[in-house]
Amino acid sequence: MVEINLSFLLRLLADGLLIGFIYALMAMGLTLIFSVLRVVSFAHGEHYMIGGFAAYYLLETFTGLHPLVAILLAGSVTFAIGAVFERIFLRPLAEEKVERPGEYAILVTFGLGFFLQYLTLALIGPHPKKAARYFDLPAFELGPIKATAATLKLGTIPLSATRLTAAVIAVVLMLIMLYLIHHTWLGRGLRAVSQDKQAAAVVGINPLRMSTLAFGMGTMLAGMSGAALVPAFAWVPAVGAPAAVKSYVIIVLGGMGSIPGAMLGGLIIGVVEALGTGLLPDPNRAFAYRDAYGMLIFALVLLLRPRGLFGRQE
Amino acid sequence: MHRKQLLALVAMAVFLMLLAACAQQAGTPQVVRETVVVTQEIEKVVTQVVEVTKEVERVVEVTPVAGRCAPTDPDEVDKILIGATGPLSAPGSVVGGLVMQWSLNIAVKHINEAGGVLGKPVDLIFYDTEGLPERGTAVAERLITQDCVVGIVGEYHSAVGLTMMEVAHKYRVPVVFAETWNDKITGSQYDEIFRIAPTSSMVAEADANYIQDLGAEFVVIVAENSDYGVPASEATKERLAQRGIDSEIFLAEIGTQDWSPIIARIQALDRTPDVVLTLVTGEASYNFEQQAAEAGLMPTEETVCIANQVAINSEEFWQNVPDGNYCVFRKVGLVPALANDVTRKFEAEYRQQFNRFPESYALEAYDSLLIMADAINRAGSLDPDAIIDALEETDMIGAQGRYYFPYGRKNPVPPDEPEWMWHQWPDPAVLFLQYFEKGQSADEAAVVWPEKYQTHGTFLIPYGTTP
Amino acid sequence: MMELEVRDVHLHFGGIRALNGVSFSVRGPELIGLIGPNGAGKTTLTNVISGVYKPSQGAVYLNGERISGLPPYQIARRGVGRTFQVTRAFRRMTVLENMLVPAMALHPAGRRQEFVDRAHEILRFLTMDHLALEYARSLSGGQQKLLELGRLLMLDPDLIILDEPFAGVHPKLRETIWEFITTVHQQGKAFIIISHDMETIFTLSQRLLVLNFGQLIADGPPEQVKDDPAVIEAYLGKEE
Amino acid sequence: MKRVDWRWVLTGGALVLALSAPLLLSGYPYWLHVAIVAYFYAILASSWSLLAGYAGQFSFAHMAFMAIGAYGSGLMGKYWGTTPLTGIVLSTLLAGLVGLVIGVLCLRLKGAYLALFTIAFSEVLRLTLNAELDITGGPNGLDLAPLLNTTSRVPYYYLMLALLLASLGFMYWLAGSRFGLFFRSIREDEEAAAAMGVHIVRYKVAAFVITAMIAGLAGGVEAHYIGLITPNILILGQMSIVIAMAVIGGIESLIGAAIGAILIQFSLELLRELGNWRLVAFGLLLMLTLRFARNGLIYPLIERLVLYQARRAVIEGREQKAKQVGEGA
Repeated sequence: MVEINLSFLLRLLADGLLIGFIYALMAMGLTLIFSVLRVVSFAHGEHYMIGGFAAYYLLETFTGLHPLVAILLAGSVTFAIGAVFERIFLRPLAEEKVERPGEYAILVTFGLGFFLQYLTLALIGPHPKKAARYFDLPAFELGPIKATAATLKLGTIPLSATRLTAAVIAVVLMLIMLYLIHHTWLGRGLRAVSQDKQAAAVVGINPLRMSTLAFGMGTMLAGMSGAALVPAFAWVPAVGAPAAVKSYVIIVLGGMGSIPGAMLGGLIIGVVEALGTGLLPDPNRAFAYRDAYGMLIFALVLLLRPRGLFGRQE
Repeated sequence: MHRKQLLALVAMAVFLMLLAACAQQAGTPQVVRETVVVTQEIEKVVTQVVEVTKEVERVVEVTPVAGRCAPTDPDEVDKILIGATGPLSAPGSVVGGLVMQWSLNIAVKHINEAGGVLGKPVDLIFYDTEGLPERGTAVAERLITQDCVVGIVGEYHSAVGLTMMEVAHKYRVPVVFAETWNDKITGSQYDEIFRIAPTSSMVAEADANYIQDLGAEFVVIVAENSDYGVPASEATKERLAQRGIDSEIFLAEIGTQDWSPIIARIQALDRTPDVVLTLVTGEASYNFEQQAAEAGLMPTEETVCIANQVAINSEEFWQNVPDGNYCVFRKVGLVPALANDVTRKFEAEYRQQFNRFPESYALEAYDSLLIMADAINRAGSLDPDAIIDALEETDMIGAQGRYYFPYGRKNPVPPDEPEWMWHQWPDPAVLFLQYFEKGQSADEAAVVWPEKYQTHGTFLIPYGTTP
Repeated sequence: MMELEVRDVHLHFGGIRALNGVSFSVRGPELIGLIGPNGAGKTTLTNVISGVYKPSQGAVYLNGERISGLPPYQIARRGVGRTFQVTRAFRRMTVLENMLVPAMALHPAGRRQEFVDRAHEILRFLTMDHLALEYARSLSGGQQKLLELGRLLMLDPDLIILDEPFAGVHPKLRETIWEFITTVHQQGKAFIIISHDMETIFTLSQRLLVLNFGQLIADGPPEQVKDDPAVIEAYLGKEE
Repeated sequence: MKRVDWRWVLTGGALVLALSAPLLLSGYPYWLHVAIVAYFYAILASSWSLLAGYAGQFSFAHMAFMAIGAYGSGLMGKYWGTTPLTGIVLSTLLAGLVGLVIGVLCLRLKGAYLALFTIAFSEVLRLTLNAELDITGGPNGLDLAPLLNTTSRVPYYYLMLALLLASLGFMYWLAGSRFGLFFRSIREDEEAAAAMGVHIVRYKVAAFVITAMIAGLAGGVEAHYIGLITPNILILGQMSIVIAMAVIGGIESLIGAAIGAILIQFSLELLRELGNWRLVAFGLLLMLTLRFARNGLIYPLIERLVLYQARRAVIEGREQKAKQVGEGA
């Protein structure tokens, strides 16, 4: 039987936070897309998946390529995919030429996800791939803190190097995004369009270009989180689906279109899952229901406070 | 939240509780009994309608006459059609299906190079079963009644095999199952059903024996909640108990990525497991093993890592589980030492084509077709009974060794043997191999069980040592 | 005879006081104009009467029955019909279907054929009978406005609230709408018409309500309201 | 001159074909099976198009209702020893009840929110069916007794066909009745519909309950026909296939969705050899249809052949037909 003591709780907490940062990065892309296009992309998981594979194959083909470069390149790949898709399939939305835009967007992005997943499966097959660890930790021992190449051990709490890396990358990218959005012309443009298209157009911002950019950046973030995680998880074409579902939960929890919301939501979901899985008495059920914990929170949020923690009143 | 919504939620909860309660004390509630009365009337009508349609069918003869369309006389055909199935798309295990398809194609190549069957080329029709039982029914139906195959081989998922077997039984078409472990499959004792894969019981037995030989006292079994993981974990737990070894099962959703919470749980148990047994397939197993290694759960001095059998793909394994050195893994099939010409021929071809180490189910798939072809040859006819007789008398060397089916129609399963021994190859070799050098290939790995095949004279190369 | 009474209605969104103690009553087939500068709360008041918003304080009574707090469809069935600032025809339904909705909602037991005939009658009156089977989205903006009016008639309300019926319509159509209002009014229906178009509203309506900052600052016949200092102030600002 | 009325020619032809299929496919029980499954999907697709296309509720929980019908009947049979028919009847009601709850919970959710909520619902259901092994049989699936005591497919074929026609008939009647009218008015503009006296809540929920019951019924029958049901039927991929069928057929046309489903089911079967490539093509087709043919690929044909003609007839002033179009279209 599991005896619940502080170190165990701390460990669950640490695990939750670590994975939470990674969730948050993905959700951030989704929420960015929503804030500008008012669209939930149901292909988000597939961009994440493709980002991972892109990074993997880049590192395979160009040995000695720096991981961070690979991540950036992977990001630009998914950016391209996203931008092109937006241009072809979501443009009528931005131009407000579609009846019931919400539903159209759901279905068409859904179709994209379906298409991309099976395309990857058909092209590269089902065998799991995984990139080598990006950065080895320097081995050292400092009282309770121990580090090997793979793991950083804080007392009884082991933290995986690959995840630490991914989490750090996630935090950095999120900070960059926040800077972009709050301190550059691009960010101003995006925010303007997300608040009021017409007004933005009047002050000389091209809403169409902004939509393309926003969608591209959203998919880019998904791709980059995939690229950041490909050393942490065995990568297969179906890898995206669960991750995507997580980010839906997160953006609803944090409030659709709210970037701080996405970050906080990610952390909350990460922790809730860890605690739920860690603390539910029956070990079998505890783990089998893992994805359900997020779902339940999600359902409750939708019912009790549809605009989430930070969402603005629609 | 609206009052309506609250009410709805409450209503729902109450209803579910009622349902649960009724389910518990399997008594029939009033409402059901009433409906029964009504529906019984309707049912009478329905059955009559069915009778009528049957009558109509008899008149117009729409019912397929015995459905099975394969001719019995080999001279009527210019090639021998054999059906095969396996999962090629989700929710099935695509890896498994793909590998089996590859191996079966190699088998076809080899058979035809050797002059085919009854002097005619063999042609294989492979269908995707998606790991869905209902697809199993449909696909078997299609193979038998449309494509007119004389026999069926392969399949990976037990849940699918269980439905296919009924169809094959209905149309009397022989099947040699390659990688379906569920006891019930040969346990059905159908004339048509043969199996060369080990049954879950056999594998569980082997696992338990090895773990006993390791002298373990407490075992943690990590399993996926699938048609493979659940029965396997329970069978193993039971057998461990018989040997006085405690064990705890942790079930996880199939395809799980992040295992950290469950690993935390295992490490928070009041005793450290001597062995962690991984009954998780595909990429999920790699995720678990690597994350367990990073968390210092296994492999360690205290805890033996028994990885899933997919670890035999050394390249893939080291890529996905870089810190998995000293992990033991099960191999169903031959020790390199016992490899025969057939094995070498197949392995050579397989590696050269796909540059992977052939998994157990690769060899099984390959052999399943060889066995079917051999039986048809000996039967000298395509008549199902003749083929089934021939199969029962099988005695041939395949990639996994000598095949034979001790119990069947002529020689029924004795009471002291489990009924799944019917048409079951009794000695698929279940071995345990261990990596002891990072990046080493599966054939360099040490054989640690059973004792007679040990390459390093030990049940376990201790963590961190080199033999 | 229809009697609507708005009794001391307040409506607050968070801190904003959209309506601040509005009271007035409509007795019988009056033709009332509701005016006031932007953001005075005209549309909000409409929404309170038609049940979209529930007043934070005060109440609305229809023929003595308290209707504030009832869901919109209940209020509509009790005989209060309204249009919206922007035309909201059911775009992907035919004109005929648009007309049938209120009728069938109102009389669950009624015979479809009667409604169809009635709809055609009304459409003829609106001179758009030939469009009966076109999809609403294929109509011009003006025609959609007319369709909304027609839909209202199918609901057969005692009180009709029109939100900016003359906003951005060309003179020809404006006449049609004008004629519509007067004719329907003569048939004994009460109107509350929101409009920015002073000239029209002063000539059209028999009684004017003037809202400013959520308060009713004037209520009376146009000529009297015209030179009410409060009103002038509201529109032209205070002169020192 | 009297022009041929294609409507009757078409429906007549289709009916004759459907009814004689067992004869044409005699000796091809496999294709008969495919046809049965195709009808099953046709029921799902068309009922989903009633919910999504007519009432504008983009629910992803349709397969969940189907599964409730199937599992409900299976479990009742397992624990209460009910006969399949009893089970199906009861579990159809159960599906309706759950539909009621979901409908009420979804009252205030629109667009993406509704989609996400319903996805969450069916995912949780799938996880539960998987996890509660000892009750549901978990991933091994649940065995169900056969509905009819016959080894032949023919009776099942006619049963499923009857079910399809019945539900189509019922849904068309519904679409022509005040229900259909209000469904669409709600889809178009809830607020305006309310202002026209439409009881939004009632009709929204009604849409959920009715379609849930149809899905549940189909699920029950299908499960008893196959004889086994697994939680895998609930994976998002399965739902997306139903949606794609409806979209490609014509999301706002019941018959369009049904025909789309049948055609797609058959083509997916014929192209099975292509493995995953057929799904790639399928996904692409879905996207292109959405982008360039919002009314789907099948419905426009029907419209050209049938409705257009009817419209002309009406414009020539045949009041009678006016109603059929007013209802049917």
